[in-house]
Amino acid sequence: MSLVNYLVLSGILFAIGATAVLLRRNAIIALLGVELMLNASNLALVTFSRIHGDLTGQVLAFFVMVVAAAEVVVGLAIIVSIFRTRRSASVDDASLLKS
Amino acid sequence: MTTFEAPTVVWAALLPTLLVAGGAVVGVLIEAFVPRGPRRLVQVLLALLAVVGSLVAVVWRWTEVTAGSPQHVVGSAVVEDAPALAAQAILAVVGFVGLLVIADRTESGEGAFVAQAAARPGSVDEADSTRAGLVQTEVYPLTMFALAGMFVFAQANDLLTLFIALEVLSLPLYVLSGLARRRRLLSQEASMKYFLLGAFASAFMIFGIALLYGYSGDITFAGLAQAVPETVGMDGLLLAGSVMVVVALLFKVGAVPFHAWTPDVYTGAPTPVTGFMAAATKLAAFVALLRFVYVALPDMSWDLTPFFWVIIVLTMLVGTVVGIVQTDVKRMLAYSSIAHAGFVLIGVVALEQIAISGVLFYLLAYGLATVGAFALVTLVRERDPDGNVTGEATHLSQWAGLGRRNPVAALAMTVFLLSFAGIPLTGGFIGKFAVFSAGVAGGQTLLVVLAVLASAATAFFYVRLIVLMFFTEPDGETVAAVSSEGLTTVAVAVCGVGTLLLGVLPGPVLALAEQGATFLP
Amino acid sequence: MNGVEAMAPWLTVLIVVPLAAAALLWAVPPLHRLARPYAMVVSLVELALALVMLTDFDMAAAGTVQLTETHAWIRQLGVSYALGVNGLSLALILLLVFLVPIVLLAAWREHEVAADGEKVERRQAGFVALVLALEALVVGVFAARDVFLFYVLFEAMLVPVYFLVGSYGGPKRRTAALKFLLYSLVGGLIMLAGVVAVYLAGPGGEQGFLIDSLAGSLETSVWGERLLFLSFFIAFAIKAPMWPVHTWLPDTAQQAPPGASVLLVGVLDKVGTFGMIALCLPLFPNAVEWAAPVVIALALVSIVYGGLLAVGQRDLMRLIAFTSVSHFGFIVLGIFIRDQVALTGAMVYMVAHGVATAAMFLASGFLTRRGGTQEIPAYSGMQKVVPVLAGTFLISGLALISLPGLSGFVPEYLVIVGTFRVSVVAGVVAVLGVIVAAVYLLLPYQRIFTGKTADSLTEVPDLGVRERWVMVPLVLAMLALGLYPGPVVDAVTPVADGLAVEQPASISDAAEEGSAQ
Amino acid sequence: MNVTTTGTVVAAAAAPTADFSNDTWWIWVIKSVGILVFLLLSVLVAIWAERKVLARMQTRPGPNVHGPFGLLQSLADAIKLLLKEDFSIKGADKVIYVLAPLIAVTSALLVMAVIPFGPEVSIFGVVTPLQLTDMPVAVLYILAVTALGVYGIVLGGWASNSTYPLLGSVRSSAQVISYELAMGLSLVSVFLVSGSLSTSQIVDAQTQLWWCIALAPAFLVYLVSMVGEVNRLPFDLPEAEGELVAGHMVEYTSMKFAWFFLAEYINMFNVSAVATTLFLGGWHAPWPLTLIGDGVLNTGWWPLLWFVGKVWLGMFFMFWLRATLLRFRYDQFMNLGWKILIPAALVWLVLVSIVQGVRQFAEVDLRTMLLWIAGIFAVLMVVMLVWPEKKDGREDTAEPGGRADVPATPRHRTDVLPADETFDPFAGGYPVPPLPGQKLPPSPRERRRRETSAAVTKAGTTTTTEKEGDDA
Amino acid sequence: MTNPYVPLLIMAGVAAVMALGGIATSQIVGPKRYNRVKVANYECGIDPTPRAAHAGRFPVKYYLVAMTFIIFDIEVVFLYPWAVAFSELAVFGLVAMLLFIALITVPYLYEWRRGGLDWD
Repeated sequence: MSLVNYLVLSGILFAIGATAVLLRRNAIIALLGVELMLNASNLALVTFSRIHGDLTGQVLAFFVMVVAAAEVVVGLAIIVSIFRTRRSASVDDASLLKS
Repeated sequence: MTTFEAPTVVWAALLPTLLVAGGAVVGVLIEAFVPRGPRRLVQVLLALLAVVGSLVAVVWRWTEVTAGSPQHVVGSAVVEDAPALAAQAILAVVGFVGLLVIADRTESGEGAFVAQAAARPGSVDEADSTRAGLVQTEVYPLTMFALAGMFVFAQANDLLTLFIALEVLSLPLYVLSGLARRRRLLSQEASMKYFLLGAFASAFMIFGIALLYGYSGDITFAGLAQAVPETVGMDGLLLAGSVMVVVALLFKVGAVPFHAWTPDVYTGAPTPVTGFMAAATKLAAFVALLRFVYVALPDMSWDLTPFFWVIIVLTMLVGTVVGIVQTDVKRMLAYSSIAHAGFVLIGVVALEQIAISGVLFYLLAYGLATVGAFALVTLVRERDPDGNVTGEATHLSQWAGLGRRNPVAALAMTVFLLSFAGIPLTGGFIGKFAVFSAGVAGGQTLLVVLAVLASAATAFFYVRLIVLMFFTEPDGETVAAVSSEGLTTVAVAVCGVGTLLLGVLPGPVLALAEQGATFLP
Repeated sequence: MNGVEAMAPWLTVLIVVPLAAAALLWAVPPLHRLARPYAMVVSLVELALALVMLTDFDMAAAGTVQLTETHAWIRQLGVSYALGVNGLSLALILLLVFLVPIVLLAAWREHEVAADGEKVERRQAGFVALVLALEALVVGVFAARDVFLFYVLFEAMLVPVYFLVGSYGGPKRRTAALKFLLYSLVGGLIMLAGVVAVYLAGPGGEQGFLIDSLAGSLETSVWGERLLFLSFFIAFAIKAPMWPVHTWLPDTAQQAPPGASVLLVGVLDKVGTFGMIALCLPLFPNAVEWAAPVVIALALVSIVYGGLLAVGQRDLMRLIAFTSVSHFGFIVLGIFIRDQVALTGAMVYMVAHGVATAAMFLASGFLTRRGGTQEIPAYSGMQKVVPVLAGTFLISGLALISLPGLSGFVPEYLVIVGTFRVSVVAGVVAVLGVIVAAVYLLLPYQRIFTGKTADSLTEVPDLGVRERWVMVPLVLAMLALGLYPGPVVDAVTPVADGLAVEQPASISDAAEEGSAQ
Repeated sequence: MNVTTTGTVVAAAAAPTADFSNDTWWIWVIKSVGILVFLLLSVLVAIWAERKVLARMQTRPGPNVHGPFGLLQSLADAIKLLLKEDFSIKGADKVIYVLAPLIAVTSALLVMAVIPFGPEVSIFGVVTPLQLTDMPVAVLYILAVTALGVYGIVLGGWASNSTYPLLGSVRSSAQVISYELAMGLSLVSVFLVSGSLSTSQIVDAQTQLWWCIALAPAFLVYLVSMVGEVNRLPFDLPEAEGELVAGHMVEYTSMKFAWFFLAEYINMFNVSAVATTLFLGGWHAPWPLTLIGDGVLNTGWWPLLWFVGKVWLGMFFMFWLRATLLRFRYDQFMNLGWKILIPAALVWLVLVSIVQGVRQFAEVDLRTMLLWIAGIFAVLMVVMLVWPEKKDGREDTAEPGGRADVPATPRHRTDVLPADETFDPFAGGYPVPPLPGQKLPPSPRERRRRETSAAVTKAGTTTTTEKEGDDA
Repeated sequence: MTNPYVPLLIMAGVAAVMALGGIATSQIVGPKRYNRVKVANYECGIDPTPRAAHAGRFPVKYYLVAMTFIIFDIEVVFLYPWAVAFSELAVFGLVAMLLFIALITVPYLYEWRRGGLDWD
């Protein structure tokens, strides 16, 4: 199986994630979309790492995981705190700032 | 099979960053072990000390670097060169004043931050904790972490460090945005929007990094630059990758069309945080952007220039046009910051070495004025019918007649606004001048002309606020300028004097900035 | 620099004294009660200093830049703190320091009512402080020998004017101040682009902004020079209100307090024409040549259009503002017709118009203070009630429309003679402007001062002692300039000679002709 | 594809020692099916054994009807489950509802794939290790697959769209992830000393010394967290029948339920097998036996016996625990995981790494080092002995900084309320227990009783006179 | 050397077939009798709580546990490769990892002291 297929897959996943962030109105889903994007990047990194035959890409992927984890933690904290107030995680409901 | 070689770490060169980051870590421990009573005092002292210490360290490193040569610090991940140190120095200054404003509780005895962030807005819990006088002292370590991230962001020399630093500076800011004492819902909403869009942007960055790594097989800027002329046939990868990384940086900078968060977050976040964030993040992001474009992509300029052109024109246009119709001070300043981003970007596309010093100077002037302006916003408060001082009076009309009631505050605000507008004898003017002249030197004359027109238009909304403050009768006694505990006063004074000094005697600072006008690849 | 070093830094002293005085006044509240005498003393000291400086100035070499001071300011940007005066700038500086005490005296009794929340003393102190600050900045502009410094001061002087208009003006002062500021800012920022480009096109270095090092050494394409010229010219055209960018002036003049109007129209707007002479002509000679026809056309339009609009004004201050548009048309015409005589005329015109228009504004200010309105139809038959005021008004007006023997005549004559030597058509149109001038001045005089006195105005007093003392120096100056313009003409002729080298016609003949009449 | 070709330091150092080069596809199938059959049979036996062991420990007979010693009891149960109606409830999210038990059981079954059952043997003439497969990240694979198993539980609870299962699954996932941390940390020291994540190499590294002895603290942490991982008593909170009926399995019947049930028991085997592999020397024969015949018992099919024996030892340990211990309260349980096991594992890890570092990178004699360690340890113990005990766990409770003088709203918050506020035993109309810092008011009944008893004693001395008086 | 993941796939296939087969068998051999109560949620005889999964509220502690877990799990992820490559990374690796552990301990202590690990 050609390694390019992995790249295509990662591109598709990234696009799906981006679409989810942009189109889905639920903050949790948007967060998941971001995570999908990050993991798509991981896939691309690991594939490139294999193509180039060095470890840098894998190391990068490790760091991306860390960042993804940190983002989830911070993001969930923020979303949960909003959810507890509003009983809704919809991005559209959060519209006080629309001018 | 490769054998592992430990990278050489120049600890002395890391000292500024380590001081700030260490301050943050100690801050967390203080949060855990120091009893609540003296906690705030200890935190404030620690934070200020750490920032001052790092400033001293930066100065020391500056003398070393300008005397000797710039160097790579941790392998080739982090670089210590003059622009990085200059940026760190500015960050330390801005961070110091920012912290002063953050720490101030004003005469009303309550800071800008929520008593207990975990409490649900409007709940009994919240009322209890507010009444009990609790304070969320986590603000200080968080600010320090953000500052540490910015320190590294300015000296990141490979894509990984760039990404990590981006996250280290962003994540605390997401949280800080949600900690406003008043208008909690707005604040939380700002925090969420900032987070979602910020995470989106960083996902873009990492995918871009993946593509660039795939293109060059290297993640250092120098390696990338080397690979650009050598590699054949994967230009799509390179172009897409670099655009994605640049987009993420532009997001931090607040350039259109990646600006959507700016007005909301500036409005919703606690005002001291807004000031700090606006000034410091922009600086760090611009230095990183400059380094990325100048060091990693020097051969890409032809491909990227049209992209930057569109961004710059849009940024200036949106910043000015939308800014004109704003009725809220914080929103207005947000759009002004967007417009300023457009101006500074001209320095980025100039691709001239003098642009680096110009951008640094511009951002120093802008940073001082921004922190000062937002510091003043924290002081202008509403009053309820009983005469109690409540939240900030951010509607423009509420600022009417401030010049009568509080001439000093109004005058300081005027200085900052004039600096934003680029009126001579303020720092903003010299900054604009430096950046625009770099732009003309880099052959971007048309952009500079557009920028000049745009800054004339932005002047309109600054001047309008001045008109309101000085030439309009105040309506009733619903607005009052509270006096600070002293910290904000100091901050405003520092910013004001700094802004004027930069305008009248910019020579020494420009000389320093010029020493730092070359990036080490 | 080709100038002569001064014995003492007179120009810096002239800038620092009022600026420091203003800062002191702002910073020391106890001084507020004494603001008016304090400022008067300062302005008189300033006048004295200027006169002392005059002794240091070598009139024989009025064409060269003298009393120079040069210090590096922002080395990195090639900016220097360079001051120096030639005959023209000296004349304008003297005009300014001469007018400031008069303005202060004229405004002695103004601003005695403050809005709520503000003390009267503070308000008055603010006024005089702003006037002093403005004085310092304008002296600086006239003396600047560095493009950057010129630009900085050019922009900075907006701020005090803005506050003068915005805080002390009429009911619509806010809009007027905003309009003024925005027009000036737009012009200034366009100029900024030019300033940047000039440096890059010039020789560069640590003194790359000096006018003298830039003049003749710009390396640009033909179109580059034209664009640079335009960026400067637009700013100056806005400042010296030329049609079609004059629209801010009537509004501002209408709303500004008379004292501010005097400084604004009498001196400040001269910065525009001064800039054309001091920057555009030496820096972009080819572009000036290229643009001259269009500029002359615009100047002619200004002359006629300003005059015609002035005729139709109901508001006295607007009327004067429109006359100024017309007069500035003459000045610009003189500058761009590329004739030595006309250029000399334009320079003298700047001084003469400054005095005359100041007198006109102040007289009108006294009148409107008595009548409580600026509407011309509200007045009639005032001559019987306030004869002295009517007299000064008439004298100022006649000086303004260039009656022989008064200040306006010589320069206008010189400009028209010079114009005719170059272009008959332009000369004819200019003469047309002179005729219109008679209408726009005599008509309001007739309406206001002749006929039956309005009932409400029969009791108003004539000019008081203070007000007479305001008018006396002005009337004397107008007479002096009309009867003995020699010194001023001598001062500026070498400057004009230096700028218009390709026209070897004898300027002194024309000047003598003018002074003889 | 060779993993080591990636040119990595890590992969090369950690390559498995077991040699699978002879394997063919049918060997794989045989091994796979063998493992599955082994697991299924073991579960049947384990269920019977558990009931029997429990019964013995509680001095009752246990299953004894079906077959000899009731051996066929579990088989009967299995057939019964198979024949029950398999319905899904109305509100369920159908796909996930069915998927959940499948995930649970599949991931449970897959763990054993990388566990070495023994050294190389000959199957139908092919020399191959008694292990399906191995890779440089085998233990990571185990952790990954077990983590996948949590999805079975969570999704099962969620898809049922019912209260008890949802609560059970949330609890269960919280529990599993909490204990997974301690478990993961305890394993690091094993990798550190073995220098590999490959199971075969870890087993190989224990030829001389079993890690349960060398790394005893880590082994202890692992033992505790392993019980937590598989939701067994005393940590069976997710399916605490008294509170949650049966946790995530409430809404499952027939085979779907059977798979969940099976997965649990297989997981028990899995964790025992992992403990065996990582700590108990894997298939190595225990000490005295290794002396027999120059280690002949460590070759051929013999090790399978030791391996199975050790796994059953682990199983018995868990039966024993179930018979002995009571269920933890949830907060106790969480405290144990977060505040004891994780720090203990961390401290142990740091110690091991330092010792290992000193041994490898510095020229220090092992004896002196051990002496040093002992000294430091002793000092630490003394310090801990002298350290004053904290009176109250909550730091916010009685701190002077908070403005305790400000009256709070009438709601009980320990960090806001002053500690000595009077306790209202009927706040909100219900009888409530006292919060920390509050004291129960003296019971009225108690007082009455005291009075009565006082009266009685008094009566002992004075009644007569009173009576006399009354009578009088 | 063959790919070590192929046997895994085979085993996963066999296991999945077995699991699916079990459910299929019970579908075939089991009885089918509809009963309205049988397919309702189990709620101890009370009417089922509506929408347990969608609007249900959980103690915020569960989120806290999840978040803390993520942080420590990442720590573990970093520890594994380090442990394996311990001797190659030598002193540098040891010092770096001790620093890393120390830095992770700081928030852990913070959370502990601020009550983040208490469950009540």
